Amino acid sequence: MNEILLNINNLSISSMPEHKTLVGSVSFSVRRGEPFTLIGETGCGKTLIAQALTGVLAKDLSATGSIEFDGPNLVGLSGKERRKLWGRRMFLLPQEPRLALNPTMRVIKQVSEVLRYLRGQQPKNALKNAGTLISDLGMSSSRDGRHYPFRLSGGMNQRILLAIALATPAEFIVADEPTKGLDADLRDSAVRLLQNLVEQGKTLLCITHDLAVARDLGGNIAVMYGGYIVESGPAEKVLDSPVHPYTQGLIKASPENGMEPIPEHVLSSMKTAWNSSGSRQMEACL
Amino acid sequence: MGEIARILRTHLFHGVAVGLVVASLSFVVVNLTRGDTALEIAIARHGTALTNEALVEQIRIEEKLDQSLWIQYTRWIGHAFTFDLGRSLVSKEKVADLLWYHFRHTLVLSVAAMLISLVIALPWGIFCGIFPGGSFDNISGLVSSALVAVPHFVTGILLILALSIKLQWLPVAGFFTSRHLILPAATLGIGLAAFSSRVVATAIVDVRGALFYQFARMKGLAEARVLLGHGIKNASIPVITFIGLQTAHLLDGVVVVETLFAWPGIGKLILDSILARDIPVVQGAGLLIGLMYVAVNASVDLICIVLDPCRRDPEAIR
Amino acid sequence: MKVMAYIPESSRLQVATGAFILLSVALLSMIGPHLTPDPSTQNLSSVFADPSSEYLLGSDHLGRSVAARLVRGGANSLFNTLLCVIGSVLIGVFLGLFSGWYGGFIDATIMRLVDITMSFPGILLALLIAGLIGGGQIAVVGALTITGWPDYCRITRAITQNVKSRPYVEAGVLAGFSGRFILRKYIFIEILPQIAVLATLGFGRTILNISSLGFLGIGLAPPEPEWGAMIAESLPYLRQSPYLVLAPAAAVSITVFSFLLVGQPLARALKK
Amino acid sequence: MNSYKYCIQAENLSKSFCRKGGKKRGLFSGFSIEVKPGEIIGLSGPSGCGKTTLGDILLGLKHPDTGKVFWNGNGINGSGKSSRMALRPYFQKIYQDPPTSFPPHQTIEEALTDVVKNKYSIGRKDIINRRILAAIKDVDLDKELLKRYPRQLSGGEIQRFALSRVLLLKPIFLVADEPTSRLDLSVQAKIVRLLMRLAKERRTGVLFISHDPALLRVACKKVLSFGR
Repeated sequence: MNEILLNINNLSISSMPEHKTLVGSVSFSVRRGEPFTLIGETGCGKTLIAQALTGVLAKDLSATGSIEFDGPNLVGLSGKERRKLWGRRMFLLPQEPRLALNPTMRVIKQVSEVLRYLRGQQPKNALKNAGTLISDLGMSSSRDGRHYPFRLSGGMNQRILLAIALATPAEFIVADEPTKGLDADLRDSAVRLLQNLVEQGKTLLCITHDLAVARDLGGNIAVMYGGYIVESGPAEKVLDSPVHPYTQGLIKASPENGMEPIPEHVLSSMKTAWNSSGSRQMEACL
Repeated sequence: MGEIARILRTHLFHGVAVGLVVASLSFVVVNLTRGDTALEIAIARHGTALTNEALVEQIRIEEKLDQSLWIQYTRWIGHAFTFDLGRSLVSKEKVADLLWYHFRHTLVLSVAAMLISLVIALPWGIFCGIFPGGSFDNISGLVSSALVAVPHFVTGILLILALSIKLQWLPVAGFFTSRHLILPAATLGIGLAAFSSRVVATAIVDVRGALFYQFARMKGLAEARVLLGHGIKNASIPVITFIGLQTAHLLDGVVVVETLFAWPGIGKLILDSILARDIPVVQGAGLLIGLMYVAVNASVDLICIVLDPCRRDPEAIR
Repeated sequence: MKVMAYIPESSRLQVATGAFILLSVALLSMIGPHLTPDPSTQNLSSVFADPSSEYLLGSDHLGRSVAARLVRGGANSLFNTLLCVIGSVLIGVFLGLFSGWYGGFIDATIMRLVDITMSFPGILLALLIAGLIGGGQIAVVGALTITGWPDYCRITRAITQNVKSRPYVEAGVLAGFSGRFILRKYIFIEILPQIAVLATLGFGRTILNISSLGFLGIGLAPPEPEWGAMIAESLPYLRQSPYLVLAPAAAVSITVFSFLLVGQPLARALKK
Repeated sequence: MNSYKYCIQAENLSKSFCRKGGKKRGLFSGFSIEVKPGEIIGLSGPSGCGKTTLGDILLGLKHPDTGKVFWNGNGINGSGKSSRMALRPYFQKIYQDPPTSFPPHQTIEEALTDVVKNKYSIGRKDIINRRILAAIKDVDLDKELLKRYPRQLSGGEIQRFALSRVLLLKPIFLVADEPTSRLDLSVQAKIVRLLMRLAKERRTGVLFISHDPALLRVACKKVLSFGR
């Protein structure tokens, strides 16, 4: 079991018909048991990378370069082989929790289902374990567990998703924008839940536009803009003493640090450097 | 449970409203329009040759047609609520018995048609749903539009031409043996199947494209487990709603098919009684068809409530 | 047209063929009646005649020219369907706008009315009205309009309510736009495409209903030719000359089919 | 506009709404506020605690259960309907979800032209264009974007166009209902700074609604909070 769980080098994603590069050549690696956060604003390509990793990239997009997941390179694998990894080795937490849950099935059953079919537990046993998983996340399994997804709030549905993540044997969890659309206090509890995942021995790759989440999760981070990684390294180092002007601008732009807009010259200089994938059309298209 | 009570209340209200509208409509329309009802009935009973002034007057008094319209109307409404629908002006039979006899035949025909339509539509729809966009899917789209475009009676005629006349397999019309049931039921069934197969296909395509379906795959479940556990139940809700609505619209087709195949159902009864201006039968049959229609709509709503928890709960955050 | 852009490549051909058939049917029923002899003159000497120069498509059991009756029947069906659809659309859209925009009590009453009308089998109502009045154009058109308007009303109400709740309408109100301006600029523009598609499909359904009523003997007052009635008339002669039945049957089916060919892809395109 | 001491005042406003189940739930009561021209007041609180409803009451879109609202000195509740209509365009709002704050089937230029035509009832194209260009220069957007439909623009760009639409109406008071909650950090910083500059320059009173206390501390002089 080698130290590096995931090793990506010069992965690039482009749209098939007109070959527009959406993600330039990106390289980073994730160590087992250590969280990694991909930071970037809308249209920087971070969600595309998450989809490429887990093999759910849209049909009209193509990925090149190498994604070594615990050894083998996933880029060449067929859909069927990629699917074997789902739930068993890796797991993608989607953005909208309520839409990701089956509207006509009680939430506790959607958790116990994984225990039954992936961990081979008996139905009664699986239900009991699912109940404990849900109550560990601060919900009452008897009352909330029996509800349907539409009866639960956004935050509660998200906890069900995390319970499912814990239920799966997968060791590598990709969380796509876990704090999107959440209030300040709900955001803190969501981050605590992610930390809970890491403590349970899962390796977490978090995709977010929220700097505070990166700081709280720790581990390594990579800052992306216009489909390229502009800076990466340990969370404290990058956030406290950023090297790249864009990262500095991004940090100063958050309300806690005075909310200074990123100076125009910083953005324009980066755009000229990667004119093939200027952020202009990407910002509009996402 | 509040939701179910509310549904029952609204449909009960519809039932009463439909009943009243049918009764009053046929009453008002007949009496206000041309022709003297008593004369029409005399002709219907004894043929034009024997009808003379005295006979018409005798019928008018006998059937109390001379009383003011308002009294006749209230008398009928009063009876309707006590389920005494009066007697047919033409054959003097009790309307209730007439209705029951004809209703049973329509029931047999409708059930047979529903079964045939399901037998055709479900496999066809499911296949198109699982392999969307393929050549089979496009062709069956056109075929189903064609079948929908062809009126019931034309399908019936084509079947008669093919099966009864050319191949001599089946009797043309009438109601004696079960073999007589095949043609009318098939005619109705094909018409229904055309549309429901498309609904089944779209329902499956929508469900398999939904985010929760993709997520179920991501959980590591095998495709069969995902289809059974998550697909079927969610796809069945729109299908059952449509099939329910379709049973309601079945009544429209029944009238036409029963006339074409001389099938002694409720549709044929109401048509003949309208042409013979036999008001009590028209009112009775209209009332029954209206209430059947409402009953089917109500049961469809209830089935949907049971199947779709989201509708069962008014507080649901859509 | 702009809408064509929305339709995917594959069904563009389908819409084109549908539209072509429709145009030819409409053209035929407009010009036809003038070219063919009078449809109701009987000529008992040449009964069941084969197609010839005099009778383009042969003659029926009373020696009347089938071609003339087909074309005149087409004109009748299309014209009356047009009346029904226009009537249903006007009533439906007007009441739908009213109940969608004002809501509250008005909305509740209109919706009750819609529910009652919709909880009624269409043909039965048409049968009752048309049958008891003894058929005739007004009765048939009236009956089918009464059963037709609720669909348009519900769609219009749904769109009006949806658009009314959107921020740009409130921003318009704050900027001082009048209710009429908002209705015209924001709501009508969303309603028209939906209503157009619904009307296309509704057209096909109404032709079906008219010919069914004709078949049941309650259509336009005979001897005015009508496809459904023609089928019913020549049914007894099905064995010896099935052609007399098949011609009007084909006419109805093809016309309705072409409406579906045009309507269904448009409906799918709008759903996206 | 005669510049009254406060662009908007409201005394002990209260509002409750009844849920489908008929239970009445109080949102807020005894709430008072005064906003001077050019001043930005913050309003924070968890989602669903009635912040938007209060904004609508101040703009006369909804009626309070108790309490009165004064626009530039004259009351707008109850009988004051005529004065409210006259002052209507001076009290504006920008929205949380930029893509739906502009009609989808019109280009931005057409939408802004409607606003100018309606407010100043001018017909001449050149005068209208001049005003629109001036307004979009204030929010530093270039005129090529005017030809685009809302779906072809990013959230940040549409929100700035919404601001330019408000500027065209020369508002006295503006409710900013979570204007940047759906935008990225850098875009949010740009828009909030822009809003602060315009409020000071145009002496417009602003009620800034947000669930992010840190944002309000930077943007607003005073922050009121709706806690449940």
